[in-house]
Amino acid sequence: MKITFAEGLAKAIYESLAADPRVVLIGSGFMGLNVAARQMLEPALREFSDRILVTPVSELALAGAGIGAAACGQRPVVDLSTGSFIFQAFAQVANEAANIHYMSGGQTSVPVTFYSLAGMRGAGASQHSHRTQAMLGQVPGLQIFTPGGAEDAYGLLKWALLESQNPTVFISHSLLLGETAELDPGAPMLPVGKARIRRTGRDVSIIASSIMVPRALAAAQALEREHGVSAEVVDLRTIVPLDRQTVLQSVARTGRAVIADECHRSFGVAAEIAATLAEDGLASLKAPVIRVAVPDVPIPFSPPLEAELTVTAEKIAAGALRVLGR
Amino acid sequence: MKITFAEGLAKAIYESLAADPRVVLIGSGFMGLNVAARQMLEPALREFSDRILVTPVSELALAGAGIGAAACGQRPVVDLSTGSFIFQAFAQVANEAANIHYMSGGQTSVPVTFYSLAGMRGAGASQHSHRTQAMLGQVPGLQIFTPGGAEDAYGLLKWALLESQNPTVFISHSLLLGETAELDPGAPMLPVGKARIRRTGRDVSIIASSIMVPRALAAAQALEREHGVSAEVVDLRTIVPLDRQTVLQSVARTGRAVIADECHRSFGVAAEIAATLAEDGLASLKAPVIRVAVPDVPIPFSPPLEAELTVTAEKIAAGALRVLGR
Amino acid sequence: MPKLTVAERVTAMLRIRRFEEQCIRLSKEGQFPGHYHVYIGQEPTAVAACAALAAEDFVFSTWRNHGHLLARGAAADRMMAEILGKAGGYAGGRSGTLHLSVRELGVPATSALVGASLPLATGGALACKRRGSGVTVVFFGDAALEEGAFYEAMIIAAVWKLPILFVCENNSIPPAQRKRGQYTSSTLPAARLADVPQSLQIATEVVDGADADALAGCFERLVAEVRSGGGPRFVEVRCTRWPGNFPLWPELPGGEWQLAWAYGQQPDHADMAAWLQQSDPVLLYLRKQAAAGALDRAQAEAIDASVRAEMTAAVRFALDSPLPAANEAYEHVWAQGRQA
Amino acid sequence: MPKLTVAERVTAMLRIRRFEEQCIRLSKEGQFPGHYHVYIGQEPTAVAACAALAAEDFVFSTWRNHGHLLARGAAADRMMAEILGKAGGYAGGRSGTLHLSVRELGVPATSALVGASLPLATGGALACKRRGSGVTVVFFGDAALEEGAFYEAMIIAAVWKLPILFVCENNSIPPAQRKRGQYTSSTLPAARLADVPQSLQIATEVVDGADADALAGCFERLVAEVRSGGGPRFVEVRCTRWPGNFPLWPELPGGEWQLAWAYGQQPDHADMAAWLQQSDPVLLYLRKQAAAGALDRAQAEAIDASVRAEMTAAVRFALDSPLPAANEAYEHVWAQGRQA
Ligand SMILES: Cc1ncc(C[n+]2csc(CCOP(=O)(O)OP(=O)(O)O)c2C)c(N)n1
Ligand SMILES: Cc1ncc(C[n+]2csc(CCOP(=O)(O)OP(=O)(O)O)c2C)c(N)n1
Ligand SMILES: [Mg+2]
Ligand SMILES: [Mg+2]
Repeated sequence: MKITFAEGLAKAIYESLAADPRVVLIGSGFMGLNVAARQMLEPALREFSDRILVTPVSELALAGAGIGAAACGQRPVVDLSTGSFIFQAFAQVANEAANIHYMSGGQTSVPVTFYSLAGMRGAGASQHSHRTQAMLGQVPGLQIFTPGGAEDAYGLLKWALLESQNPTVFISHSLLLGETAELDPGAPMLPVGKARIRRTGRDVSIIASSIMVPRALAAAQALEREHGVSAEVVDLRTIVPLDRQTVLQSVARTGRAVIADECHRSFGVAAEIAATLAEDGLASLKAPVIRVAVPDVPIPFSPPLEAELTVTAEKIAAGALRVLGR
Repeated sequence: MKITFAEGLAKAIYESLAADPRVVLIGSGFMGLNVAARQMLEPALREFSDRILVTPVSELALAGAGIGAAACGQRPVVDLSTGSFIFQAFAQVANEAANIHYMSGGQTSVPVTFYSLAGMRGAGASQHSHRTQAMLGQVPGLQIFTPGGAEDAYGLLKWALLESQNPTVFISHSLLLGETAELDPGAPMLPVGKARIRRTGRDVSIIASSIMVPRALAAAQALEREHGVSAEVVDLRTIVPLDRQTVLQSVARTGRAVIADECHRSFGVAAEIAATLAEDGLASLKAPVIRVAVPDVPIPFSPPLEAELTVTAEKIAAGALRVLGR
Repeated sequence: MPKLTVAERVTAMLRIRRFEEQCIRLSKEGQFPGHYHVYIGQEPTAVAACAALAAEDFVFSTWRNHGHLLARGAAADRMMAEILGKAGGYAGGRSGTLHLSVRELGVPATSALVGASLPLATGGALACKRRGSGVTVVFFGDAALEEGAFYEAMIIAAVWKLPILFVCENNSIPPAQRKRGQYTSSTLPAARLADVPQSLQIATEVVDGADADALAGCFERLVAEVRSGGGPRFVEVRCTRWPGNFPLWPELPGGEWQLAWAYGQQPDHADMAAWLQQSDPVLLYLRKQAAAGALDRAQAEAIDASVRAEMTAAVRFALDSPLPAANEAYEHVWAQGRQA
Repeated sequence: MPKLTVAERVTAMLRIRRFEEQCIRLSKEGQFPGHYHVYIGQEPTAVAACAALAAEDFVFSTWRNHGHLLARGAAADRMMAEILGKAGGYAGGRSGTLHLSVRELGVPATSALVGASLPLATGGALACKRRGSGVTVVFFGDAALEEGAFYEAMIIAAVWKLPILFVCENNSIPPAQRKRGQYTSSTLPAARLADVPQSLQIATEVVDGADADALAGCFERLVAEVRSGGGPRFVEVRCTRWPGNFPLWPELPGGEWQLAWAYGQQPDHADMAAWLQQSDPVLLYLRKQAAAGALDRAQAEAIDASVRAEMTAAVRFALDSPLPAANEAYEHVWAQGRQA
């Protein structure tokens, strides 16, 4: 069965509410400004309205309420809406959710999910376009999920809501909502923490996550078609846990790595992957690693300016050609 | 003249207040719990009391007030106290201060300084020990200063208060307050954005910043003394701007790199340095890069547990021996 | 004595209304991407507030900033160019609609985050206090009272006795749902918004956002009080949400606004008719001035025609302005040299 | 009918006081590093609040948590071991004094950040509401009202009608500086702290933190109101700061507290003498009960002796408990399996 990313999210939310009475929705925005996608949530919002809380514009306390409720036996998901608004909630996310299990010596666990519709969405400009996965990666105790496909949107969100014992930041992306994938409802999900080889290849590994996944796949197709280059695409799926093994094995096979990342270039997810290769994969590298990431520039409003900074399939392909010395 | 790090800070604050009436202190904690160091601020606090604002415990609005005042012609420094409290102010620091100059198309600049007494200070435990330099490095538009010595504490803070046209997060460290250095008041400061070679060496480059600098130097001495290893120590001084050139040149000379970093290992400052080497220094590397950083674990209270996670001179030296294959 | 003549006030209000109509049109034509917010229905607030200000004063605003900027004297053409992401815009296209600012007019930084402008504005007021002159006005919506930033800003404004006027434009409840004495915004538990700043000992006032004259008087008085060192003030402007103000993309119910509606003609849109009758501040002001003999229909039409001409030219300028070159994306990340 | 007998209340209060004295002593001896905060002078608040609670209820606290935890029934020995960073502590030494928690007693997460416990506590109250029983109590200091988190938590508690009791222990102003009718904390501009939650339509109460009986009555009533679905309540407990409560490290002015001071003997420390006379809630309670014939000096001495014995044993346990092994640092970063 083919589903969209947005359908995957809605399905995960619906099924989680149905499966476990401890699942509570703090807010119900999830799909951002996408009117069509919002309608997919309607059945859940109607059927489980007693477990869906109307929220003031109080991100900090909403995050805290989710954490506290989780510490007291519930399984809340807090809709933090546009990814940039997580900064309003940062004190609770980074210094409460992440630490409680450890500080309590394992007494209390905090299975809360923060839903964050992050990313460069087109015209979000400087204040509505943040991708916080790398920053949050500096906070031990937080799981960070960055699905790049509809099946993982479904599987990872449902796992966070029903199975996880730890706080999770679920990084969604406006521009992924319409992406489709094949979903076999009966098949077991790839374990959380395992990267997905989306496409095998021999010449170069493209490492990607979130919105970078479809763009990396498009780049790989173009490379094949136009240059006869066989590119492997590794979809990290989760930033924490980070599946370094799969990345290292892929690069061990191909000898070359391009890292596609929608974070800003410096201190981004790509830096961590490149560092992993410099530490544990140096012998495999036949060429320098290349990061294809968003320059260290705030996101501008104007379409040609935003486009200039956007990591596209073309730029990823160009990076791949560069590591191949072409 | 020999000064301590704390004296350097106090001197910078005093001289800046004296030199420019636009310098305003929002809060006056700066030295944290260190009673002796606090006394060094007394002259400034007495003499310029009309420019020192008594603050409620409202980090978010205090940061915002500093930004707004800077946008309106003042040069404020906001004391955000213990490094972890910057999370309370994150929305203003990351999404206002950093973006205003860009969003306004260069109309408005925001010369505000946020003073953050960060780091593992001994018994700060999970909620009072944060080092945010790597996270903040994901926010283009913020300068991030991480002095590792008293002369740079003085020089960089004074430059931020008097010269900078951009918002700066000044990352101080409790355990550096007593460190001393030689200060030649007449000598020009090393330009902001330039790393400092604290010690030259032939066999391995140790890249460090903030509290890692004295520990890297101690490691280098021990390496020389006990193993006959000649280690070069690069003090980054500032994380943004990041002097990649000096790092690359040092590693080009030594062929080996150990990165000492008080950030958590994943997505830390060390990741960015290692990534830089993987991209632009691969040919120089005679051995894999090694990150000596704090494990991805919240900071525990108990002394032996905190010690287990602390990056010490011994661990840095061990890392250096490891890259040297010994 | 109000600072603006009747004709000036009408001009200022119509400039905003006609500007916003062009915005909606351009958005529907696909001339710019993304969502945006217009100021229709709240015009006299910005006009009254800005009329009470001096050049040295500072203004902070939100995503709903077009009206504030126009009232402050911003050029419609450069604003529209910015909204379209063009090189000729105030920020060369980097800002867009959400955080338009014009530093030379004392609007240095506009935030699109709920509540976030308030702390910034306390900094503006601190700068005024430091230099010994000037006041700061900050505009925000009723939802700001749901953000912690609001309270922290109130606290430091009160503790530091800052020269700041907090202007809450409360457009939250349609009149039909309003209960007497229980004017609450959707998700704030306060009975009256002004109760909240009052509890922090900030003097407050409530004014009808549909009454341009009352607004003018109110803002002149409050700004004067703040200017003379009286410390912070808070005013709740009770606006009635314009029927075209949808959460995502505004609409023009009943089409372009007609001056004739002020002079007896009816729109063929029920919601609009009710709003026009009871709440449209521009229309109510025109009627009142016509009745008082202060401005007749012909005079109003002349003003409207000139405003329309200004907006047509602004749109032309904006459409003609080139898109910025791609490499402009890298400019203005870092400030160089000294700020004026 | 108060839930605790006089002897039980005295025991509970003395347990806190004697525990904290040991803490101060151990810190001065260098038995544990870092700063810490004690609950001396506020004992009857925690005792009264916790006496009104049931096992299923939740309690959230701050850096000043020792008293709350002891009153809730935590074991002094495991608490002291935790404060010393020992393996036998509730968190195996990971937490230390600042964020002590005991989940089995319904104290799941304690935050050392000003204001941060309030949002967490609204979550506890939400959990109570979801399961249809229980209430949540959150303790915090007066500075919490300077953090945005406080206001946001109030708002959601009111909007969601949560079963939560907000307990502000206001210890900010020494009696000499108190003006009648103008009881303000240091940097909050409110005239009375309770004005603030009232403006958000949360029912408030003010109670004397030195009057153990008044506190007992107050908390029983408020907790019952919250439990029966009345929505959130806010209580300001007006405490007088104990002279040993310094911002960084507490001291014991006049040395260890003497039971004899309740029965006529004088300390040789002026600040302490004044505080004991007017504000020490333990001493005032003992005097009152002695006067009422409810508890005589001999009975009090017996209680004190047994409490001291408990604390001596707790200190012994804590000192004897080993430091955690270094590799314990890596345990409990991630929760595994299911939570009970
Ligand atoms: C911190 C933050 N949270 C959420 C949003 C999304 N948002 C944009 S406008 C808006 C509603 C604002 O309402 P109000 O303040 O009353 O202003 P109005 O638009 O009604 O003028 C919200 C929630 C935001 N911009 N910033
Ligand atoms: C967010 C944050 N800012 C600052 C601090 C530092 N701090 C610790 S205790 C304290 C004062 C708290 O006063 P109050 O809330 O009245 O509690 P009290 O200690 O008087 O009981 C401050 C500012 C902190 N812990 N958290
Ligand atoms: Mg509104
Ligand atoms: Mg207090």
